[in-house]
Amino acid sequence: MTKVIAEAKVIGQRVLSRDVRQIDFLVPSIAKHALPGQFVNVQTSRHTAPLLRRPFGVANVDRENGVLTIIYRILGEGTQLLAEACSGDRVSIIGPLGKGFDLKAKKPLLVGGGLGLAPLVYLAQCFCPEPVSILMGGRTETELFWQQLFQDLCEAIHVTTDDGSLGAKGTVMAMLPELLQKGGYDRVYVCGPEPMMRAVAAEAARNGVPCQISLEKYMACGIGACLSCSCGGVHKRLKVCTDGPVFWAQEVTEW
Amino acid sequence: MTKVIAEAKVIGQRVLSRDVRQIDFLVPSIAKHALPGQFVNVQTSRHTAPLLRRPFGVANVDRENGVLTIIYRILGEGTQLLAEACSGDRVSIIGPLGKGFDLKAKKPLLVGGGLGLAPLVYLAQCFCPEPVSILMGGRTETELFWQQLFQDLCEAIHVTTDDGSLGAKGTVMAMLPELLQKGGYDRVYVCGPEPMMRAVAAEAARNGVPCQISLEKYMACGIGACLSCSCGGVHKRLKVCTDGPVFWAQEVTEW
Amino acid sequence: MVRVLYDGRLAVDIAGIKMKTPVTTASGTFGFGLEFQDFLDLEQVGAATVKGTTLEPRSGNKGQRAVETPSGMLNSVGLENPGADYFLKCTLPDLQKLDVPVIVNIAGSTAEEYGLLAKKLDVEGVDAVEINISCPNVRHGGIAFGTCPLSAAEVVRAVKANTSKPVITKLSPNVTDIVEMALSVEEAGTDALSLINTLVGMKIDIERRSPVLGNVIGGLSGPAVRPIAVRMVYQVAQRVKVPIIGMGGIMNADDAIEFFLAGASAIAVGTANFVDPRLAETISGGILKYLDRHGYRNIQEIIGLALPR
Amino acid sequence: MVRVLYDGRLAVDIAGIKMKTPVTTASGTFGFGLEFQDFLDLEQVGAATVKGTTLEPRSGNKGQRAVETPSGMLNSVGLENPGADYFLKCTLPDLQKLDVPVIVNIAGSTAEEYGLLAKKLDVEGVDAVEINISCPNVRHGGIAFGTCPLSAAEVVRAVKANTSKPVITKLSPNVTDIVEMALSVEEAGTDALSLINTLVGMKIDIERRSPVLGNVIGGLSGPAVRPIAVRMVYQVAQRVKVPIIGMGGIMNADDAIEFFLAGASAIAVGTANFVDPRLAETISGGILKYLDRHGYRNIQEIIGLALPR
Ligand SMILES: Cc1cc2nc3c(=O)[nH]c(=O)nc-3n(C[C@H](O)[C@H](O)[C@H](O)COP(=O)(O)OP(=O)(O)OC[C@H]3O[C@@H](n4cnc5c(N)ncnc54)[C@H](O)[C@@H]3O)c2cc1C
Ligand SMILES: Cc1cc2nc3c(=O)[nH]c(=O)nc-3n(C[C@H](O)[C@H](O)[C@H](O)COP(=O)(O)OP(=O)(O)OC[C@H]3O[C@@H](n4cnc5c(N)ncnc54)[C@H](O)[C@@H]3O)c2cc1C
Ligand SMILES: Cc1cc2nc3c(=O)[nH]c(=O)nc-3n(C[C@H](O)[C@H](O)[C@H](O)COP(=O)(O)O)c2cc1C
Ligand SMILES: Cc1cc2nc3c(=O)[nH]c(=O)nc-3n(C[C@H](O)[C@H](O)[C@H](O)COP(=O)(O)O)c2cc1C
Ligand code: FES
Ligand code: FES
Repeated sequence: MTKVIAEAKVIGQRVLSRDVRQIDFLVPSIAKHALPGQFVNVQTSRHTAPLLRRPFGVANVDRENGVLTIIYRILGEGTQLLAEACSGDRVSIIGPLGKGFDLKAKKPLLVGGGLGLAPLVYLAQCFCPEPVSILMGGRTETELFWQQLFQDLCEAIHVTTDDGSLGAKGTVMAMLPELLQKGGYDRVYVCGPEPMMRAVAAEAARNGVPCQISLEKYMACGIGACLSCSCGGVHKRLKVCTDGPVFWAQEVTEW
Repeated sequence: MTKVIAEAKVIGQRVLSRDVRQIDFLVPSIAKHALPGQFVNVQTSRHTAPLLRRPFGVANVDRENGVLTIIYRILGEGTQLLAEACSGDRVSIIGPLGKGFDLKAKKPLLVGGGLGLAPLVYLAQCFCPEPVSILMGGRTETELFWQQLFQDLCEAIHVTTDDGSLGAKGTVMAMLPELLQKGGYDRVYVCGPEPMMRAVAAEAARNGVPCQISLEKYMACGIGACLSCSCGGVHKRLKVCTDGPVFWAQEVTEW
Repeated sequence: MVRVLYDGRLAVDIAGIKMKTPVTTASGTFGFGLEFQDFLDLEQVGAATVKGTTLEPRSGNKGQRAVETPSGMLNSVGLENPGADYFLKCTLPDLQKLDVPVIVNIAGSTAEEYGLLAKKLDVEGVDAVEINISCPNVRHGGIAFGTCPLSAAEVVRAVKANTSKPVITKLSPNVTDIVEMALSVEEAGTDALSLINTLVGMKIDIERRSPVLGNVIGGLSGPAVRPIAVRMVYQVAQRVKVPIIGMGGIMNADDAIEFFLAGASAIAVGTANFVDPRLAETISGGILKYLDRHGYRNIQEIIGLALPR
Repeated sequence: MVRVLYDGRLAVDIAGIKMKTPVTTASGTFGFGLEFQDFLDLEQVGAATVKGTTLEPRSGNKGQRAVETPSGMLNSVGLENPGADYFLKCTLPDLQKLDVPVIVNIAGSTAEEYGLLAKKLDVEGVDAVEINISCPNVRHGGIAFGTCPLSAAEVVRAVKANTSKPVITKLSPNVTDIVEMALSVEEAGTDALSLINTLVGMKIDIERRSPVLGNVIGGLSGPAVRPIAVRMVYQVAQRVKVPIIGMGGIMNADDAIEFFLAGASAIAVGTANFVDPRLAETISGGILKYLDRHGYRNIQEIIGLALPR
């Protein structure tokens, strides 16, 4: 799958919550190849500050129309600039990057939290019409929009919030053991904060269910050249940007 | 005259030629005090690159409506960003800065070239309805728009171009001696490239006509704090940003 | 403009200089302070460090003196200033009317000259002197005092011997070992350190095929150098006992806090004054908000927090 | 993608390394070159300088290894690499298939180690070695070789004695006197110089109140440092006879030209590879345009044009 650098055209920007946005790019050369779990590296400024590209998981793809979607939280300068992009603006994007999720599950359970849910949207989409379940963890009910995004893609949506304002109270771990015991899942895919991924991977292992995790490391190049993102693997050092970001949980020895 | 820092609102942007633009800011706190020859210091980016503000002469002011106009050439990053500003955008401006032109002329001759013509628009405006003449030098006829800008403000417009494509052929010096001898002017105001200002000031001196020049030096602060812009004066070192940019020609000994 | 009520939470004492807030101004970027009065209340600044003063008036360098670079700028003003006598006669009286400590940045080309200057400035109204040692040492073939621990110490001793005021030594970052420099001037008796001064850089105009600055080389400042400045403060703070005034690319309260965490007891705003002339005043409010958000009672509690324990 | 026909106008010979264009890549920012093949034609690059190689495999530093700073970035990869044997067995064969000179950047912790490494790499397919002397010298308490003229020279001699290839020495900018360093390694026999390596910097996370990088300090690169790099090339070019490969913040052809005018005979693209992975190829076209616009016949004609005559 060749990586390309392309001038994408912004064709739409949606406000999903106070600080979360969805942006749609017209960029057929990347959209036609991008797989769930892969990411793109986006240039947010033509000036020297911000300097580096910003990586974002592919949140959806419309191959036919050449559209690639990302969902992002406004955190700092780069994402702020992205939020100011208007329809018609050109943005330089490199992609598709990295290795995506294994798609050979029969009954997958998706687990995610925060912006880790973004790549799971595309993953869920790819499993359709297979029955997909998702378990979402959040801090409060404010990020309801995720439910809407997964609504038509999943047969079951389980929600936990730290304060119990929506779904079960607690982290995803409040529901996961029961789901894994009773659900008959043959794969767990988790993307979210590191502690969540560790806990989920451990629980999946206890239940003998193969688990894939999607790591997030600070990246300078995104194409395997700088070694900013490396982590320890069973057989060798791994680069999150090219060997991942998706790994089998047991592949990675040191995050 | 207090200097202020204000969030100006862009209310219009006009394309005057391929690389020259006019931008109108709604910024009453500065517009109400700005005098011809003064300048403003404009922040072109909220990021660290470009870092410094960019200085521009006040090209016009509509006091009543609080509008301040600048005319600028797109040269580098800062002016490129300015050219991308849309109506409604907010831009931080410091002004009015520096000392403007002496306005006590009865029969003034304005001489300018390139973007040096920008502050002369406002100067001509302030003399109205006194009869003002202008002598404009240019490289080719491409910058015709200046004539339109001065049309209603001047009783006589003299033009020279290097290639003779418009008006007399040559620099402004091709016409200036005759104008000064026959025109009965009691003041010359010149703003343009340094060689032009030197030649004009010398010719004015020969004819015994007091002459004001408007210097352009690289400025870091614009408010007299950094000494980036200093030049030699008869009695003491001068700062172009606070003692100028307008000086009597004989005040400055070393540009 | 928001006036901050400091209520003592930001107060610091830098070697006897009592500041309401640890936010000061960097020499050469704040004129004599008075230039900023349209934009801020000078009394809300911790101290006004005025521009580099020499014994005799200097007209500075010829040609272009400043140019922007990526997230920074180069300057080669060349210490233009009206001389110490003029400063004492014409500027100091105006500054004295204000309730703000005045720090005078001094420069010379021999240790004796620094000493004479210090003596001349040992007057009421001057609250401290800051030694700019990044000047060429004429005695030693133009090598800057600031890059040799021994000659730097010599300057410090000459100044200490000639003043009753607190002495701050401002270190040049253009050295292999900043800690060695700091230890040397501490040993020589400096009461505080300022770091960093500018890094030597240059820019070439590719159309004219020659250096942009009349002086060829200039001093690099601004956010571009901040990582270097923070590193130097962090290294020096672990080794010296005297307080550090940190500077280099501070553009906002967050940047300032980085320096406090690295071990600075006060900070100075430099190049950023050109971008936002109110900053030296408004940044204090941002620091207070940070203290509040993290539950710190005062600025002292965060100084050096990022240092190894 | 625009393919540039070089027709010899950009050709340079750097100490025997024949390059079609003076545009090379900076070690550590270009992987082994092969990573960039989706974006550019490696044969259109002057030379591929591959990442820092050590005798034994190294796993590098723990924790966060990179972070952006104003117009720059800090990295503390810590020389992660699979070791020289792996390089020779698995990577070099692929590189050899291409018509591009390969420069191997080497690092060690004793002069002998550099020598052993140079000997091991003295094989067909390796066109030159570039000595990274910015590594801690374990013998001398961790002081970097790169900041001491004598130990740097010792490393150069050890390498020269063990290889038949041209030797490039890459200087660290973290020194008081870059000219002294350059003269010392020239004297020791280096065939060319690369400058500059990264400046030591750090960043503190003010929310976590600790250094961002796992290694605390890191190397600053990118456009922020360009003024320092240009200055160093300009100073060194006036004093040495060996050719200089200039680097530090080059983002486009104009930046590259600044280095040629300052006296560099070739340049390297570093951090900019991350922003535009095609740059190391496309920048040559921009240089040709400049030559045309100013009527120069070839790149040689502009080397050092901004130096004092
Ligand atoms: C493979 C991958 C996929 C990602 N997918 C998404 C996604 O789908 N949606 C989303 O909102 N975010 C995603 N992120 C995180 C996203 O890259 C950062 O939020 C973004 O770069 C912040 O940029 P900024 O300029 O706004 O913030 P900054 O001010 O630069 O930094 C804010 C925070 O973001 C982190 N960050 C900044 N730059 C990078 C970088 N280049 N690599 C990694 N972390 C960085 C910083 O460490 C810091 O904590 C992903 C990161 C990686 C590595
Ligand atoms: C008092 C004064 C009034 C001016 N009035 C006008 C005007 O009315 N219209 C107009 O088009 N231009 C005017 N200029 C020039 C204008 O400031 C520059 O064209 C502008 O700053 C270029 O910015 P940039 O980022 O586009 O270009 P850059 O890439 O920064 O530089 C392009 C060129 O502009 C010069 N320049 C850049 N920054 C400054 C600065 N801060 N001060 C002085 N020169 C600079 C540089 O030396 C360079 O040659 C004036 C300059 C001064 C000092
Ligand atoms: C225009 C200018 C003039 C300066 N003049 C002096 C000076 O006279 N004496 C001095 O010690 N430092 C001088 N400096 C250095 C600053 O005080 C400060 O140390 C440096 O700029 C780093 O801080 P900054 O990045 O916030 O600007 C000057 C800096 C600038 C930009
Ligand atoms: C991520 C990264 C890794 C680097 N690794 C090495 C290295 O292994 N050996 C070396 O000599 N220089 C290394 N460098 C320094 C670069 O080769 C170059 O000298 C420096 O980055 C300045 O150029 P730039 O500003 O264009 O990046 C590295 C730089 C970066 C950014
Ligand atoms: S981000 Fe550069 S190797 Fe992964
Ligand atoms: S621009 Fe700073 S003093 Fe004039």
